[in-house]
Amino acid sequence: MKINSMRFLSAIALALMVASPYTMANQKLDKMSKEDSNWVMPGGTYDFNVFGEQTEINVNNVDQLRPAWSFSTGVLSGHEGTPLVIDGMMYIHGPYPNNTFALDLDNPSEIVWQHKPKQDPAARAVACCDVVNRGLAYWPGDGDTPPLVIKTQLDGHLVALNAKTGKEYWKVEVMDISVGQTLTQAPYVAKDLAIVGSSGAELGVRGLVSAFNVKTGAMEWRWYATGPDEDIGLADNFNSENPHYGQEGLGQKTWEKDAWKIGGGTNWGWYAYDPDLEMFYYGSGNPAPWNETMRPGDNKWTMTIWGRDVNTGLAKFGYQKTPHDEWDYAGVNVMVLTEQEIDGEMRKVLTHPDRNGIVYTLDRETGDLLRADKLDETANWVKYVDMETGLPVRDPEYSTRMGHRSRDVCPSAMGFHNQGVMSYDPEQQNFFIGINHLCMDWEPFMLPYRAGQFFVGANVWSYPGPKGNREEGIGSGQVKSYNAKTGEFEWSVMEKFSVWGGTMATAGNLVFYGTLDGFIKARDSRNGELLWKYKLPSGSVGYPLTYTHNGTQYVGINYGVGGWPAVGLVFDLEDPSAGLGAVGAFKELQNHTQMGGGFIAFSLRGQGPFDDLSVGEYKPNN
Amino acid sequence: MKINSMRFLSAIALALMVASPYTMANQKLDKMSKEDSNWVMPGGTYDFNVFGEQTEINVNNVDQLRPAWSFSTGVLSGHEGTPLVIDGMMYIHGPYPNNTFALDLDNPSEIVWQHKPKQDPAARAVACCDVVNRGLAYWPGDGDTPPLVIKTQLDGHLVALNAKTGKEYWKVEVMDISVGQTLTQAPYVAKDLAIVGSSGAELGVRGLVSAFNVKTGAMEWRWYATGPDEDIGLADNFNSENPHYGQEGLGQKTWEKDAWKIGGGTNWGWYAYDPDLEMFYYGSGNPAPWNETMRPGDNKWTMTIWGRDVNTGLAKFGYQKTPHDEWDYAGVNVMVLTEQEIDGEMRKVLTHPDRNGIVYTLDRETGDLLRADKLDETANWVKYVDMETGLPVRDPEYSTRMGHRSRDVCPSAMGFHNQGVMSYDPEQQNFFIGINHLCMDWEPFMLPYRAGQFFVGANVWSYPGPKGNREEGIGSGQVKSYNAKTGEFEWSVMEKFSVWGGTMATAGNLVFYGTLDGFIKARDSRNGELLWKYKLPSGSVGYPLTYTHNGTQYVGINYGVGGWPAVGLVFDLEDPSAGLGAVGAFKELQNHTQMGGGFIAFSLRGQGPFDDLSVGEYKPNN
Amino acid sequence: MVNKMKIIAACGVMGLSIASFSAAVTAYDGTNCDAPGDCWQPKPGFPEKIEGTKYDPKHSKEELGKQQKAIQAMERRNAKRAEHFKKTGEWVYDISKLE
Amino acid sequence: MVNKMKIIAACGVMGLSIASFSAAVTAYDGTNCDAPGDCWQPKPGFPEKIEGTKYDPKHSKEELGKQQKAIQAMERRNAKRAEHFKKTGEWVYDISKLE
Ligand SMILES: O=C(O)c1cc(C(=O)O)c2c(n1)C(=O)C(=O)c1cc(C(=O)O)[nH]c1-2
Ligand SMILES: O=C(O)c1cc(C(=O)O)c2c(n1)C(=O)C(=O)c1cc(C(=O)O)[nH]c1-2
Ligand SMILES: [Ca+2]
Ligand SMILES: [Ca+2]
Repeated sequence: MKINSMRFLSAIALALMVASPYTMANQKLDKMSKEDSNWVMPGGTYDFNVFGEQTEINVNNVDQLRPAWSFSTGVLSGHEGTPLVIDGMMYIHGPYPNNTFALDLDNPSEIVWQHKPKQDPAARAVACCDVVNRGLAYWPGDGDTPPLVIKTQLDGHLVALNAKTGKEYWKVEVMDISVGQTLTQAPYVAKDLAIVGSSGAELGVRGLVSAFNVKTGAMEWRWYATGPDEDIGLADNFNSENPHYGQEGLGQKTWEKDAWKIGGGTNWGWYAYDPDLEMFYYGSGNPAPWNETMRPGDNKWTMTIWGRDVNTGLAKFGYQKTPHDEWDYAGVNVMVLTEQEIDGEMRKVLTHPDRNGIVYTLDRETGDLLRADKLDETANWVKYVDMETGLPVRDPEYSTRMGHRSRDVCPSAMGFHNQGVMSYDPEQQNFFIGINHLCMDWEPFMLPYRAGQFFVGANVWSYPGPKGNREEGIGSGQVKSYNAKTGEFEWSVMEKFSVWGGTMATAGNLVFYGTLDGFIKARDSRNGELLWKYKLPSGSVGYPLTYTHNGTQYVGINYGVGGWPAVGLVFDLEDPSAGLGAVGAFKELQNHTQMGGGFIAFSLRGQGPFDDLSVGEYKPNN
Repeated sequence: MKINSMRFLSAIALALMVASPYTMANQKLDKMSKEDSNWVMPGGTYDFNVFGEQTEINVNNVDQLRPAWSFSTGVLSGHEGTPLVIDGMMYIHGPYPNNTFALDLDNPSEIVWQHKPKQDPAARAVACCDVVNRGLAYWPGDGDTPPLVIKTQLDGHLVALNAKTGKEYWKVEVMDISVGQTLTQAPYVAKDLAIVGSSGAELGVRGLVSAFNVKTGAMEWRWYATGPDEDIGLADNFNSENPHYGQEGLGQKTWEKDAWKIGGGTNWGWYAYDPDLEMFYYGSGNPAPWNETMRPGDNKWTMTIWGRDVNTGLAKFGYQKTPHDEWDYAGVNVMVLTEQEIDGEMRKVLTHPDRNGIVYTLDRETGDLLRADKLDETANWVKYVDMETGLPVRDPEYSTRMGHRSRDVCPSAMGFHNQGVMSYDPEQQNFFIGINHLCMDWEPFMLPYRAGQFFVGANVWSYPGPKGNREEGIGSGQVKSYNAKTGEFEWSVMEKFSVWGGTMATAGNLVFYGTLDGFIKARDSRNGELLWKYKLPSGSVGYPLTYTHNGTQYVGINYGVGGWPAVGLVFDLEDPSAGLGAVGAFKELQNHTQMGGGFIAFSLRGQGPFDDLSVGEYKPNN
Repeated sequence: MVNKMKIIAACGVMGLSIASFSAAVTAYDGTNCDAPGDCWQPKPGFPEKIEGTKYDPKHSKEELGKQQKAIQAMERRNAKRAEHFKKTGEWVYDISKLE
Repeated sequence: MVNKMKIIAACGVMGLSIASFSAAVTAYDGTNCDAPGDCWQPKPGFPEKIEGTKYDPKHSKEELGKQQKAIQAMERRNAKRAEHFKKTGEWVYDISKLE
């Protein structure tokens, strides 16, 4: 562990040395993120509210929303995430082979630049859940280094492109597909760091998070989810405010022998950042293998909400939501940062709709657990979370074990919430949550670890939850409005299929989302009433964004069905337990939509750049 | 040739025997084709006018056209042709693997049925020009046999599906990929016959046209383009009205020895049918190989406009437009049937914008050549067509031969017009022609014939014609309005890229078409003025259709760039002479669009089935 | 009708061309009718028949026969399928199930 | 603050659970703290350590070491690239061109 310790020290040194330029670039991006014309990071802003302040499109006129223009990426498979919009340019990403396109919003019929990496196609074979990619990061540049668009490749590369030209600025190896490691995540920029996680827990990949200096491509720090504390990167005061979460030595102690080396805890979800605290937040994922009998112990620090110092990456707190996971309730879901008055006190909190069916609210400075509410009362593996201990109080009936087929476990392995984002209306102070209403049967089996091969050890059959129509295979989704202060769901509606991509809200009292069967919908965010929808070419596993360009507010969304729920469709599978149980759950999907891949921008009455009919026309030069 | 002669006799016998039910089904389809709610065959109607009588969408309001809904086929590559619309159902086809979808127009978010054939992927390797498919045929059913949707597969199968269920009704082998034969064509229904051609002249495939009995799947007749007269199917009075076109024995006499066996003349374009004359019309394609030195002679009957009796398939006339082709000016283009007053006389004519740069008008009863006008004056291989002899008067400067690189030959091998359709406004009596403005360099080489392998023997470099911008690789398209009575082009506009898919006109004085860079456009058909456009997800090589459903007029179009012009994009080629010369000509295309595949329906203000927001929603059963 | 007597005119052109063919290279325009519909004329310097010349591609007879073989085999299979269908009302594609 | 004294409460629960563990199968609820953050409890009938039991997957040591090797190799390569970049302003991905 020498390398890590050395890096640790140099990271701190560097952080201290170059503190002031860090802060400048940081502020620049933060400031840009607040402009209506930009969407500079996956969450829109550092607090990941996925919220547009615009009111041009609102409850009164949203029914006039029409496509303004569209762009196919030339690739099928799941198109997760949402593009970035910066200074009149849109940056569009896509699944493997992870092409990136820059479009001028004044004339999106010309591609300003495109980056089409050549990757080893073998990467596709080690991706667990379709060959998805969740998005891009942007670093605004300083005098010396140009603005950068930073991307991940499924084959494990992190690449920085010159945002003006699309030329590769630097390119580092983060993951190695030969040992089952991939990248599907959107990287994240805070200060002058590009932060990136890891994928592959279904292949026993030991999770880690790394930061690279945007200006040099040099790695600044790297911390793991499991193993020795020096690898995990615990600050001196780690969990000092909540010692009952556990502190030293647990990354090894809660595993049998070397099991932590192949113990998962990847992080392929989203990051949020608090520029004041200089802390960033994310969740580590499921322990490997899924077969719990093969890994006695709490399996720390998988399934953990992390609050880490951005400069060093060191963890100030870590709260493990699902110790010794038995259901693949990978804890990587989105963290939304807000201020809430909870029990009479204003707190800087993070709210996290976890895959395990519980939405958690933590004080994001201390890690204190403030709320833990079931996303749907049908979650049955857990009775409640003991707020004193922070521990879930389990219902042993829904536990899993070798030699046993557990039935009707809710949520299913896909979770009540998965990779989708969650939006927050700061005025209403409500969260809008796209939910999977899915339960499952689960039956573990034994298998040895072989680097680069699937290491799951469980058969799973997922299906719609009790409120859905299990026979027809529909009713597997919900959208809910959640109030973190009261723990109440202010409204809740059923959807035909899981709301996989998540929601985007606007000050027009609207909440937008895409559906797996290919609608983009707008609801009144105050009461859930459906106000508008449009039938996209293909199902959406992405989420909408909004931006204002030349005085017009646009709402846009990626379409292209895929991701875990659509692996049956993407890979043409039929056995209901195939695709780690997704095929059965979504067998109906193929009767509603087919693959596709692209982006559509909507505006009121479809107004847009081509209202000027001369835009994009051939101009004869004689 | 025994098989053919016997078949010939039995075909005639059968035609006489079952004449009356034939006529009934025939009339039914003809009648259906004239209803605004239907689009029952590629040309809309038997006369292939690609014309909508509707005026709801017209020059005054077309700027309010917006997408109503969309559907991705789940497949990339060129999406040629247009769907069928019949009794409230839309039937969507696609390129290899040639999936077919039935969508209920009341709720296109549910796929009523889908037919996804498993094909030998080797078929892709013998397709000359991307793995396209041009559409479906429909047979309306009688009491005994259900309505059928009839499709081709790239692997050479012709398949009839029950139109209500999508189940295979019969499935025959028409082509064999092991000898380079494929099918990309839309089959055609006339009477109770499914007529289908052949592809593969770039692999030396000897062209043929066949008819299958829709009720039994039995072959009724089959005729070749080359070889002995018994194979070609010449009626007794073949070319009796124009003996100077040639009559007996030429399918062998105009070839050296056995060269006719590998001599091309496939037909993969469109058919038109005159129910009164009971004659159908199509063109046979280029001779093989492209290297003219290797095939001395006129190479009959490649490059020929055929008028054949539908009952027997026997040819009443054949007019060879480009004897001894030296440029791949394959003659398969669309035939549009109209009545025109020419030289003071009303005639039943066919009008055919040929690849060789000339638009021909023939009397479709006699085959008499009535007009032959250059599609663009830049066509230079030919000075004019001698109206007495019917022969093109060549300019030897632009001829091609071994050991010589011919330069600046116009049109290029891709033709001034290729697989696109042509629309006709019967009120205005004008044709609307999408044109390729492309020229080329051409250099032949020798090669031996091997069944199943490419047999071209020429290197080609295509580029925009003299009116385009050759440096930037744009200005390779035109749209023109043509008056067959006067031979005048009433208006003409330039396009950035070839107008590959063709046009659709409506009585709203509109002409619609898709562009390779991904627009659907509407122009005032009286003067060419651009009135509306929308940026599709991907470039279009299909053409628009129009239909009225529940009182709303829709205009729809396939998108999904591909076909010959986009092989560079589809197969990621860079050498400008690759893709038989297309890569250089369309190198700019990739900076405007990427692959995709689907259909979009447009209506005024985007009104449509989902205006009722409950359509397609999950209905909880409690 | 416009087309009357065309054949005669064509023959006239033909006769003329034949005369000028070997006489003057410049007169070559690719067209020179031997008979109606048979008007091809070799380019100056190129043979009228390529067999035995340097342009002879020497195709193999076997290769040239392959297409017809393939087509005949398909026709036989299709005929069996259609026959079975007419008899039973059921379309069986797999020929081995019909034999 | 709400969270004060949690650790004490947690320990209380822990003590209680330990007592009931081997006594009654019905009392199993998966949680039984040995120490803060170390609360896993084997299921009734399942071992606390799987080594040597029928649940021992007997992973190969070599396989278990492969990930770290791969990561260290990438880190070395990346370090070289970044170093070269800092020196030259040019990013060279191909390590063989740096050695
Ligand atoms: O543990 C992992 O490393 C890992 C990676 C990924 C991924 O990278 O997409 C997913 C998951 N796990 C996973 O558990 C999961 O549910 C999932 C869903 C999806 C998706 O994009 O739909 N990816 C992933
Ligand atoms: O000679 C043939 O058999 C044959 C087949 C095809 C086809 O099936 O697509 C094309 C051509 N030729 C051809 O010459 C051509 O220009 C062409 C363009 C396209 C297209 O879809 O864009 N197909 C074909
Ligand atoms: Ca996982
Ligand atoms: Ca051809």
